[in-house]
Amino acid sequence: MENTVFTINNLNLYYDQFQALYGIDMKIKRNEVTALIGPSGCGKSTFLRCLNRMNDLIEGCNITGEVKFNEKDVYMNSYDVINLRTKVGMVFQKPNPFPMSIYDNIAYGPRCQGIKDKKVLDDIVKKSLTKAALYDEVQDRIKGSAMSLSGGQQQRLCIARAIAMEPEVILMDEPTSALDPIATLKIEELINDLKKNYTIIIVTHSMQQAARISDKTAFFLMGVLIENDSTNKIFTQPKNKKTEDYITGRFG
Amino acid sequence: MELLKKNPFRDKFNSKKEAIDYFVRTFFMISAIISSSFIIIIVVFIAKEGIKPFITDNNGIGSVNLFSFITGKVWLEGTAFLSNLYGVGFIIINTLYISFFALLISMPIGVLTALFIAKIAPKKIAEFLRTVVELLAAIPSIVYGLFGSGIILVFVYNFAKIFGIQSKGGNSVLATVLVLALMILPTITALSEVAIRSVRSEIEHGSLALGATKTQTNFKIVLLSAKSGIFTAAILGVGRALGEATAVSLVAGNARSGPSFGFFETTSTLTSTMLQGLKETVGIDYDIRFSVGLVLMVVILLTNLMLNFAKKRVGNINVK
Amino acid sequence: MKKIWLIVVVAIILVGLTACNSTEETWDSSSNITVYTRDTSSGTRAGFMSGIGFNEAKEDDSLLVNGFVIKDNTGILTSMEIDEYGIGFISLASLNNTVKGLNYEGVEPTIANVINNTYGLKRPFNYVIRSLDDFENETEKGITLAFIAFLGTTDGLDIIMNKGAIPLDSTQTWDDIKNEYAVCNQDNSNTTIKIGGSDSIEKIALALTEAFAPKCGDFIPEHDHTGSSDGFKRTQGSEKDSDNYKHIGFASRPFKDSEQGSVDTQGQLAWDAIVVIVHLSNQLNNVSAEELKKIYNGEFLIWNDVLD
Amino acid sequence: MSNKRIRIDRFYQFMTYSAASIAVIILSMIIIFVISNGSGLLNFGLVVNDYHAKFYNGGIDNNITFSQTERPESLTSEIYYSEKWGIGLIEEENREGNTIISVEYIDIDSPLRNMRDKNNDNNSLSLSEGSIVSSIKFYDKNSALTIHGAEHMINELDTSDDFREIVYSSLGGGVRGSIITTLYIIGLTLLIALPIGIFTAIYINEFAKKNRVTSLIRSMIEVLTGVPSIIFGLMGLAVFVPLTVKYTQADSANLLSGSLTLAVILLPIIIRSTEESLKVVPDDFRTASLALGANHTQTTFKVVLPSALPGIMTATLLAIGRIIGESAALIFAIGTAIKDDISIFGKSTTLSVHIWSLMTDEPANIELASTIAIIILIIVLVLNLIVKLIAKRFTKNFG
Repeated sequence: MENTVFTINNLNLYYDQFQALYGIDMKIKRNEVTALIGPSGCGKSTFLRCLNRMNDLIEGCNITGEVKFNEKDVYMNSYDVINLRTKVGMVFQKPNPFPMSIYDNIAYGPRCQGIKDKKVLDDIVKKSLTKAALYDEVQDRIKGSAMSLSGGQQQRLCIARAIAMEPEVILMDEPTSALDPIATLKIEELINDLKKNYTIIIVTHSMQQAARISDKTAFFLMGVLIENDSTNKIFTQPKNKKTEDYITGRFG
Repeated sequence: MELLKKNPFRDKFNSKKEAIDYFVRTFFMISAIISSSFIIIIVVFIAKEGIKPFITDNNGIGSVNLFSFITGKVWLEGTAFLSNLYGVGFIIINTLYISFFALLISMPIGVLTALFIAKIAPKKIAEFLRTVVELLAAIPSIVYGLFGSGIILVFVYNFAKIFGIQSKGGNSVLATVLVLALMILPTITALSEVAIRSVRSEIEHGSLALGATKTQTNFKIVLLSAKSGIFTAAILGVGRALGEATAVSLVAGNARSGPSFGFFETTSTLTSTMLQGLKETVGIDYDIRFSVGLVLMVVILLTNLMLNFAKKRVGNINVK
Repeated sequence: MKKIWLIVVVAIILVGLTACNSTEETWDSSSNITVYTRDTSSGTRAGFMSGIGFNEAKEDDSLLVNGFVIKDNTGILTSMEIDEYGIGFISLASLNNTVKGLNYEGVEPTIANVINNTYGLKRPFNYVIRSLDDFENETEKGITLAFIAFLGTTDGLDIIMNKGAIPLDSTQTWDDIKNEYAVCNQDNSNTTIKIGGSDSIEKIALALTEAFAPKCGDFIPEHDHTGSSDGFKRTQGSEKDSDNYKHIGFASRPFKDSEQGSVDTQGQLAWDAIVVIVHLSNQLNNVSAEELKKIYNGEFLIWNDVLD
Repeated sequence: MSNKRIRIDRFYQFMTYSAASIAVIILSMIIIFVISNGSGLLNFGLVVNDYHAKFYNGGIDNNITFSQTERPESLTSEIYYSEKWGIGLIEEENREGNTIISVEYIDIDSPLRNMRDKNNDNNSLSLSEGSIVSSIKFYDKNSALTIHGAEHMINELDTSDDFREIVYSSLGGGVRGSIITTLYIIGLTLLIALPIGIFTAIYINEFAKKNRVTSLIRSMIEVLTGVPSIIFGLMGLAVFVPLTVKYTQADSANLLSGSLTLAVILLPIIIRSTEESLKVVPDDFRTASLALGANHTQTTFKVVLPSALPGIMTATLLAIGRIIGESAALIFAIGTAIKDDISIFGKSTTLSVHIWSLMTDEPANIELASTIAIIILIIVLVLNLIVKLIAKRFTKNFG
């Protein structure tokens, strides 16, 4: 299997007149955790949303350049965006479980794909919940409302929901920013577990978090990719002055 | 919201802000009490008039038997002003039957139209449709009645003919259902649209990110998340259907016995019965119409309770 | 749920298609008669039922044939445009060429025939005023009395006739008697006279007051017509001192026993003829009281019963 | 995407589109119905004219000079002309759909230009073009009436040398009074119902504890939604009419009592929609505001309320619709007296009660009723645009 999942070439993104991303070139490797860091408004979330074309939903959003997923440009006209999103899952900043049962939340994605067999679904739900380290906590109320879970549980449910689709990549947009430290820790442990099987791209505000969980780190500033290297390098010997300023806390 | 709770009954306020808070809250509470007290005034007023036929001897005619009134299959056995043999059992069933079908037609059309306006249509078309719906909400019910007797009756009459049925000039359950469905459509659409529009976009994005199509998201997630508001729309819609009189009396045929289940039979509703001749009658024949009003209030109350119960169930427990 | 939606959508489309295809058929005399009537509180109904000798059914629906339809005046008229096999009755003033008005006992329903008393199906239009002691002041009383007198003059009759009702007979003109009503020579533009009662008479009453106001010091007529029963109720009955009291009330039916005031406060101003109507394609041209009674009580169920 | 999924997707899409188009089709059918019935009568005069026609009674003296003017060429063949009196009459239809005879031409020398006012000896009257002649009364023969037609009236005039009285009037049937009343009532009712309704919604949603009393209040308001309007009307008659008579200068049912009644009808609608939109405002906003030291009141007015504005706007629009469309309640709470001079403390009718009274006539005037329905639609449309414009301003200010 090819080792590079995403190849981004000269990606520019505009909201109407405003340019949010400038000529991004980047490669993302399989089964690695890539952290995207940078100050607020630097374009890291926008960049993340380019990878599963969630920016399509924003009016007036224009994109030039290439985003190749498994060697195919996802912005080609003929590209099946629905298929892309099943292969590239996403977890959002705020836990956003659907107002239905835990079971239905997880079965939602597979059902949308047309899977109806109860046994298959049961299996998927159990597997996903186990992978998301949630099964033990919720197994006795799996038919209960997802809204009754705690924030951390909800976020893990959202991860389980994404896993249920058996994606290759999971995009995480500041998944722990709305959670307390204990819940955050659990998610981080989970991410460490998951990277064996999945490629994870995570946007985070916390440099400690990036340092703890990621293999690669990319630093964004004002819509420009300043530096992209292994996490160790970025945090110990950054090549760029701006990166150094940022990680040493001189701004941002 | 628990954060906001504070004890209002303190001996003195710690600051001016708290004092203002206290007074504003009291003022708002008074508003709420005023709003809710009207139902008491109405119930007392209707009950006072409506109970009369059952507890007085109605100037020698004799008191109306409550049980046979509630279960009766004929509106009035005998001569008005001289008989006490009133019955509304069949009218209650007719009313519920008609309202159910009106809702059955209106809900899907209204909700889907609301979905179209809120999520699918381009902005300009959405704005246009919204205005159309608001306009229709303002058309007096008598004009709907006019439309009903001018267009829907003809349509139902010819429609029945296709099946070889000779309907009563179109005056029928079907015509009434159609007119009511039309009348509650704007209400349902407008309120559902508000509910759908206020579904958080994160939830929608969550669904899209899972590889659901836009349509799947709209049907499985958006409608589901808006269900509380949609139920509210249904409750208001049913309320209007149950309470509508003028238009109904123009197309129902005002059957005096029943119940009528056939789609081409004439029928009658509680309101149309109540309104019929209200201004022309005196004595028991006048008072009994308030008893009908009382029955109507009870029916509406029970329907509301049922729908609210359903709404709570739907709101709490998993639904597919 | 989804399936129900689908069914509804398909049904509506189907219905829409089929409605376009319906064709006019010839009139079939073996069809059932659909009976239309006003409700029991209607003056027209009372006039009709007593006219055809079916007095018991004036206020009793349970004597009528099964499956009758209750509608108002306009409703019956428009229904008879649609329903080929219906029969109903309306006020002569409402008759137009969209329906067929039947001869009654061989007499054509025209104003002339009502006036010469050959057309028998009719009802009275009555008025009632407050008891003479109940007026708040002399001006109101004077104008009210003058108005009642005006109703009986040829000038009043002309207006009644213009509005399609059938006036009583008179030879006096307003000019002949106006000197008896001195109140009309003063300026009455601050006096409001409240008029109510039957809404069938509203148009006539409105025309009468509009024409009479300039003749009587430009008093202000306030019309609030809510039904025949309110005619008596709000002038001499239970609501005569309420906020809705009236100076003059009208009733489109005879006053009931419970609605009798003193003689000088009540009277008739006109007749209204009642016409039996059917669909234009109906073969029937003439109908008798007896036949009508049999139609309405259910002895005649199909049109052949009447035609034979 | 699999073919099956695409098919299912298409099916759902089709349903949405067809539902929306069905809604649009039936709704536009109603509008087309109203317009096709009523557009014939729609003109500027209808909107500005009085409802009540002004009547005149003209008489002539014995020694008059007749006009004896030849028929002017300009008169079309439908006009009946009398050389002797110099007058041309035509049959037209008035707003009630009845035939009327109106003066199409009157000669400068016509004796009818200089008549005695029978109601005021000091006055003289001049018949003018556009007046409606309802009858001409003679001394020695039957009166010539509208129902006999214009030709008959001219013939009768030609064969007479004098007459006792000519009754003519302005064209009545205008709806100016009803339009003004409607606007008054909309204003008054919103003034009463909006604050109470919005405050109640805020109280229930923001201030009240979640206890039995609150849920009782809520369900009491909910039940109010189902009460048929005719019962509201009867309540208005029993409660608000005596109340307003006692404390204001009104002497019977009046606009104020009607507005109060309507306000009660609107309360549940306003409360419901406002509540729905309050629920949508995220709790974070409230907490954030409170955390900044704002008190509960400030939070409510500065943060919660502006976010709920769109919902309140929908509520207002629905409310306006309901006010304009309501007739059953108002028939009892104000009455059906159609007036030209409007006072808050007097009776008069809104447009929909005007329609109601046209429809209960025998025969009913469907055409004019539809015309008024068009006027209602136009008013609603204009108010709709105004409210939306105001709301836009508001949301801009609040960002």
